[in-house]
Amino acid sequence: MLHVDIELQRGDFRLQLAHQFAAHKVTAIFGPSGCGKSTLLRSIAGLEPGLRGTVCWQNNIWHAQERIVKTEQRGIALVFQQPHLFTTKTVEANLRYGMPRASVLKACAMQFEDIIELLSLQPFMQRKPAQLSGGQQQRVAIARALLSQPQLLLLDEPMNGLDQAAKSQIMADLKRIQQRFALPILLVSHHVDEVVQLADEVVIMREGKLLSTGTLQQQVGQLSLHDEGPLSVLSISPGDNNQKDGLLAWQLGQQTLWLPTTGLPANSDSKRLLVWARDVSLATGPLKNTSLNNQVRAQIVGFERAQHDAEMVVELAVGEQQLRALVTKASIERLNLRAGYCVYAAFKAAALH
Amino acid sequence: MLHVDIELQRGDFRLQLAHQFAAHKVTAIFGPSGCGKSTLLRSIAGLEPGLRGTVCWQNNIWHAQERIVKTEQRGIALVFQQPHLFTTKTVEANLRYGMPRASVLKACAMQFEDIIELLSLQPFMQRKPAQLSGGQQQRVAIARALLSQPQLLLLDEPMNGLDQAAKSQIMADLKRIQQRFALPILLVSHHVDEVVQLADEVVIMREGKLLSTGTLQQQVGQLSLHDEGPLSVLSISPGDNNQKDGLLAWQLGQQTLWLPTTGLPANSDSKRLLVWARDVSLATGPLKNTSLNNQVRAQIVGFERAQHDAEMVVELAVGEQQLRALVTKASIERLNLRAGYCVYAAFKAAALH
Amino acid sequence: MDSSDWQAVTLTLQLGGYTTLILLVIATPLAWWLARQRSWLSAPVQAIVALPLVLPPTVLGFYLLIWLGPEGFVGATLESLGLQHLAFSFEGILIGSILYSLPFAVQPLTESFRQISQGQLDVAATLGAGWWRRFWTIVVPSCQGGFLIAATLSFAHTLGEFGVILMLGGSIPGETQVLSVLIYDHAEAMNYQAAENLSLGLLLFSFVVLMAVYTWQKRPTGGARYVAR
Amino acid sequence: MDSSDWQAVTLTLQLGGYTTLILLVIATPLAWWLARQRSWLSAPVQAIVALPLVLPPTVLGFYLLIWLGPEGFVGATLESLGLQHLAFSFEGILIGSILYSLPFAVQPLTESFRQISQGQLDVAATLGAGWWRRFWTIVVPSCQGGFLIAATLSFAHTLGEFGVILMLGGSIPGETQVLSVLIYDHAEAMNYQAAENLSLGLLLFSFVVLMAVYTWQKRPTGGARYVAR
Amino acid sequence: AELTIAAASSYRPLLNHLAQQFEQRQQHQVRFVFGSSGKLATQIIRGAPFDLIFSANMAYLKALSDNDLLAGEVVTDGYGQLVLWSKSEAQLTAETDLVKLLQQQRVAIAQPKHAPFGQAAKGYLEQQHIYHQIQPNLVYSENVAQAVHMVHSGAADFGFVALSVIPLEQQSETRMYRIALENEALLRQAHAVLKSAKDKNLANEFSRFVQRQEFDEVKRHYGIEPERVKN
Ligand SMILES: Nc1ncnc2c1ncn2[C@@H]1O[C@H](COP(=O)(O)OP(=O)(O)OP(=O)(O)O)[C@@H](O)[C@H]1O
Ligand SMILES: Nc1ncnc2c1ncn2[C@@H]1O[C@H](COP(=O)(O)OP(=O)(O)OP(=O)(O)O)[C@@H](O)[C@H]1O
Ligand code: MOO
Ligand SMILES: [Mg+2]
Ligand SMILES: [Mg+2]
Repeated sequence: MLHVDIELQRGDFRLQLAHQFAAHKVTAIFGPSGCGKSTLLRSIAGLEPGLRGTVCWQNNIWHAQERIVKTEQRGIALVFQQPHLFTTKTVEANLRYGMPRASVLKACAMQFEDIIELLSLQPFMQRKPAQLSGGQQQRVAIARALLSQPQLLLLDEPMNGLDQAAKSQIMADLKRIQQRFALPILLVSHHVDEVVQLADEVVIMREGKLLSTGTLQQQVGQLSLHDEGPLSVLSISPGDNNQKDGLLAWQLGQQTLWLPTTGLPANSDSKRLLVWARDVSLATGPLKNTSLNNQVRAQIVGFERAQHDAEMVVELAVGEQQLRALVTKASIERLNLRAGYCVYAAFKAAALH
Repeated sequence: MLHVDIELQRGDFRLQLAHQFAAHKVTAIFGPSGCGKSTLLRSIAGLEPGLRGTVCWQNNIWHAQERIVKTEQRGIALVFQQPHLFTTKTVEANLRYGMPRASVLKACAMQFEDIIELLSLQPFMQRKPAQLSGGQQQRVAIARALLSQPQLLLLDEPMNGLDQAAKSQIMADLKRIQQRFALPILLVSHHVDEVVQLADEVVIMREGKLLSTGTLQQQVGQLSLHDEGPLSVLSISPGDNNQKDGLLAWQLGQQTLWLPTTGLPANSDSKRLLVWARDVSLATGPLKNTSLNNQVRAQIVGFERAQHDAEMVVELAVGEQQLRALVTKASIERLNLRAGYCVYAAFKAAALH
Repeated sequence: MDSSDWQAVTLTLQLGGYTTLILLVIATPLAWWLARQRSWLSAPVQAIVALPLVLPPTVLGFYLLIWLGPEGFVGATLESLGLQHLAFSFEGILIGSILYSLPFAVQPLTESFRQISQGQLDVAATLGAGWWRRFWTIVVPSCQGGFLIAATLSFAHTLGEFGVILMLGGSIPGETQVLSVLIYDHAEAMNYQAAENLSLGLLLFSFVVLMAVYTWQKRPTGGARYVAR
Repeated sequence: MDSSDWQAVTLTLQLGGYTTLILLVIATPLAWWLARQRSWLSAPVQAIVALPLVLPPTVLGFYLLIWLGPEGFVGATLESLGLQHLAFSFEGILIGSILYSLPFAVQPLTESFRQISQGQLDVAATLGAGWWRRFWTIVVPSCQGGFLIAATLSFAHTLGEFGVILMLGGSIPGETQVLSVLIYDHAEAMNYQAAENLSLGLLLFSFVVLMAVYTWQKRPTGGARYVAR
Repeated sequence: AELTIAAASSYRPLLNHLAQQFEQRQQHQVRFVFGSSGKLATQIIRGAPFDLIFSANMAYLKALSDNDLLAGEVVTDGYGQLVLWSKSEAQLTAETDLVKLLQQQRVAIAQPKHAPFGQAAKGYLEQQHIYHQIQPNLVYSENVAQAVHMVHSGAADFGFVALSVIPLEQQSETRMYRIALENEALLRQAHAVLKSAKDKNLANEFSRFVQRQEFDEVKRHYGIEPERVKN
């Protein structure tokens, strides 16, 4: 549990926020460029001189008026916005820099070989950072942070400069590692997909202040304000474990969804389903003869303005949960959709986490 | 017209490619981390010592055995993977560094105030780079490059570290500027959405070599190999300019699509419609009572394996054009979809450019 | 202070100023070459530049006197060209000072040039800046500290040095008699008061100059501290 | 070379070695403070460090002689503690050399420390490296060049300097008569051949040492050239 | 035992010779610290561990005596010989017109402010009323030894130097002109035993040793005239 109540002035810019970050979870920090995300992470790491207020980590005071624990004693790792590799050292020396002694390492969360493998660093071990491409440097920075076996991991736009394949791979493994060791992570990211895939909690910042905080589900509306458009996150639980044609049955309240199986550990936990509103279509009755095989009954709760004037966001209730659909006003008229009516919502899930 | 036929050795890595880049167009350079994208841009810029081969720009030899034109005389601008701002200068001095003399500037493509405005740099003009956030630095780097009024713009992952809103805004304006002045751009990006939005041509690289090249439409299949899944790009032309409820009619071959109006200049050129295969659903007949109002008649051409075993990519012909749909095998069985059959494909467009 | 003292002061300032100026002009390209070219020659050149330091100044002065004098290689050549040889002349002590302070200018500059951000230089080139403009706008401001050290060390060392100058210059009032020689003469003559007065003046003046230079340098250059974000 | 020459050689190497070593130890924290703290004291301290340079060495030696001698502040204090005063002793000329070469160690190090990547230091701290570890693993390798310049300039300057040493040490064979003083003495005695032999030996030795140091430094540190990508 | 002797540079050749004799006969070590008289005096005042001082300048000996640092009498060894030394053959005589000779030439002289031979030379030129004509040609050195270097290097054409510091093999009469001074006392060469001497007996012994009659010829040989020279 990380408790932060800080204030910091840099020229005109003022960071001022109080928040209790959840232990053992991934908290995404989201906000426009220049709103103070990096400064927040650096403050937590103890790298911002002139910080006022308190930072507490699991009953240890890290920063208070009378007492400041040094960065190196906080047991954290921070992946900075730039890789900042040690230029005079080889990649291997960079990676080993933060690693505990071998005797301690045995029992550690992240094993050297696994991390090298995960980030595909094998071919570069003896190179100097200057001989790596941008993405390769970024991967070394991530690996270096993980290998220091932090109690708390701070990631500042860690996936910048990575290609999509590497990114997916790393995010999946990061999630796996995070869950296995209940590692608390603060993740700064501009990409909703990264946030959705990794985060449990979301903190949204604006101009150095907290705008809102909450679980991913609660915050989905806020994330929607960003350009990729409105979206919803549905909680689903494993069904009766019927597998058919490579599809797995999941329960969304009373209704059943068939989703492609995933590599995610098939434990009995419920999962999150990310659905972009633009991917949801509405029909007044169940559609036949279509490949849309996930159609759920839903009730129209209300309407919201969408970014484009010709469209509306339709708010739907599916059991207890909220689903958003982006449809044109023309369709609303044509289908005569009104609050309270029941409709069939068809969608393809964008991502299952 | 940029003609490149080069060879460069760096340790084990060998860049070796020959290609003729289209003049007046945006060419995206796409490929996994470490495949040599940055090295290619740097070679074109004349920043890689030891380069062999030829680089020609509109009948001027920039690099050949007997003759090397200096970087500063090539009239290019390169946005590097890191902002590399001039640390001792203010933001304003950074921006003005590459600008032509005021007298010349009048007639120039990019006006100082416009670019400041576009990248929202007004508040930072008198700051030093060290006092900017990562995203702000990146924006300064982009502005600085644009203001040098290049004949050829080389962008190396320029949108890294930018938030979604800024990114969309900048990309749209970049596209506008590009089209107005027929500015040739080489764009390195890991993001399919950036490529699709900006690029006319796509060059795909693998381990220092060309994997394939072609127009965006031709290359869409290749881009698909990346994680975000298969997609298609449809060319559409303006319809009879009927506007209804904020929707605009477009011709896709013989058929009509209704799409939300956009801020794009409504000239008579045809536009590109980006459709992710996972957003396309197929039905054996036209669907009624649904908000899916763009349903086009299409003929099944063939099937392709998809990333997930439970799914297939269905290749469709819509008039002359190709459309891809990602559906489950179960649906294919249920609907009895076979090559040659006619179906109705319903989709929401992801983006219109 | 009498008029010969004032003459010495002027001469000293001239010598210090010219030496520093010429050293910067010579040392800059040399340091650039040393910093940026990986030639097998770099190490020997760097070593040779530092060599004049290891000789006792009067001995160095003696050898210079021989070479620059009428019978020496340099002096004889000059005379055969109808010019003056360089012993006992301002030009001569200038050459001596330059040679003797060369490493103090070359070494800090070399190191400074090594630290330059190649990224910024590359960007500047793509923005159309040619070599000269890159040098003045990127290299000079980034290496401000290196230039300053080179200049202040050279200047201070030239003010204080007298062994080479005394031998090579012959301490001719108004021509080669610099302040350090004058102070030395006073001290040697057990004229402690005069020596002390001049020394104090020299110290005070140097302190003011150095203070000014270092204070000016302290102007924040952007707070390296925060680039890390 | 006779035995007194050898004595001088040993003494010189000792003096040069100790001076360089002690200078690095003193200059490092001082330079760190100067580079990283923005105090109003920095400029005056930096100026004061450079001041010994502007005095003629013998005059500086004269003042040191007064302070370190039996009647001087330092010497008298030492004697009142039952110790020896420092004039005409090895310890004395060591102090003189240190003081006189201080700016050559402090200034390049200060500049070197200013150039350190704060980003790398911050990363190292987050990886659990305390001050010492950061210093040895990040600062020292990045400032290798600065340390090298500091060391070579100090060493070379100590080898060649003799004004301070002559005055303060009295050129006593085996105790304070270093090589530069000996060479000076030989030259003074018009023993040109001996002076030349010793000079050549000193030059050769210094050249070899400096060459070795600079060659070692030349080992590629990663080719700053390519960081730009 | 060991003697540490501080001596002016003009004493160097003579003392080296005498010390050799002394060492052979007495089995004692003698080591020298040569320097300018002023520097040596300063060092002695500040506690330099010297046993004897040989000085070419009485003023410094007086300063030492005023500071109560001398253990005994000041002993005169003789008188230095000022010569005008040329870098090439010159056939100098008393009739030579110095002004004409030194025209357009560089003339090295030890700094008159503190070096006795320099003082003597300056005095001589003034007394001949040619100082003003010659002054622009003068270049100054730290001491007579350096003045010799300047001539030796070829950079200076002439030098007013002490006979004692000219290398014996170059003391050809064709290259030098002995200058007869009005007041030889100016170049009085003298020594004294210091209070700081560790072994006063030994120091006194050396003092007596150099006063022996048998060394008069040696002194003269090395450029120090034990007797007043009568012209
Ligand atoms: N010395 C300074 N003077 C004035 N403003 C400063 C200074 N240092 C930082 N700032 C401002 O502080 C704000 C927060 O910076 P920070 O790096 O935390 O932003 P961020 O949220 O990480 O942005 P990005 O997403 O672009 O990385 C920025 O608006 C920046 O301009
Ligand atoms: N000196 C060197 N020795 C060996 N390999 C090198 C050297 N310099 C660069 N490389 C390799 O060259 C390849 C191309 O690098 P480049 O920076 O062009 O990649 P990129 O395509 O831009 O990657 P990214 O998307 O990660 O920025 C990389 O695999 C890199 O490891
Ligand atoms: O006693 Mo000297 O050698 O004229 O300075
Ligand atoms: Mg940031
Ligand atoms: Mg790259």
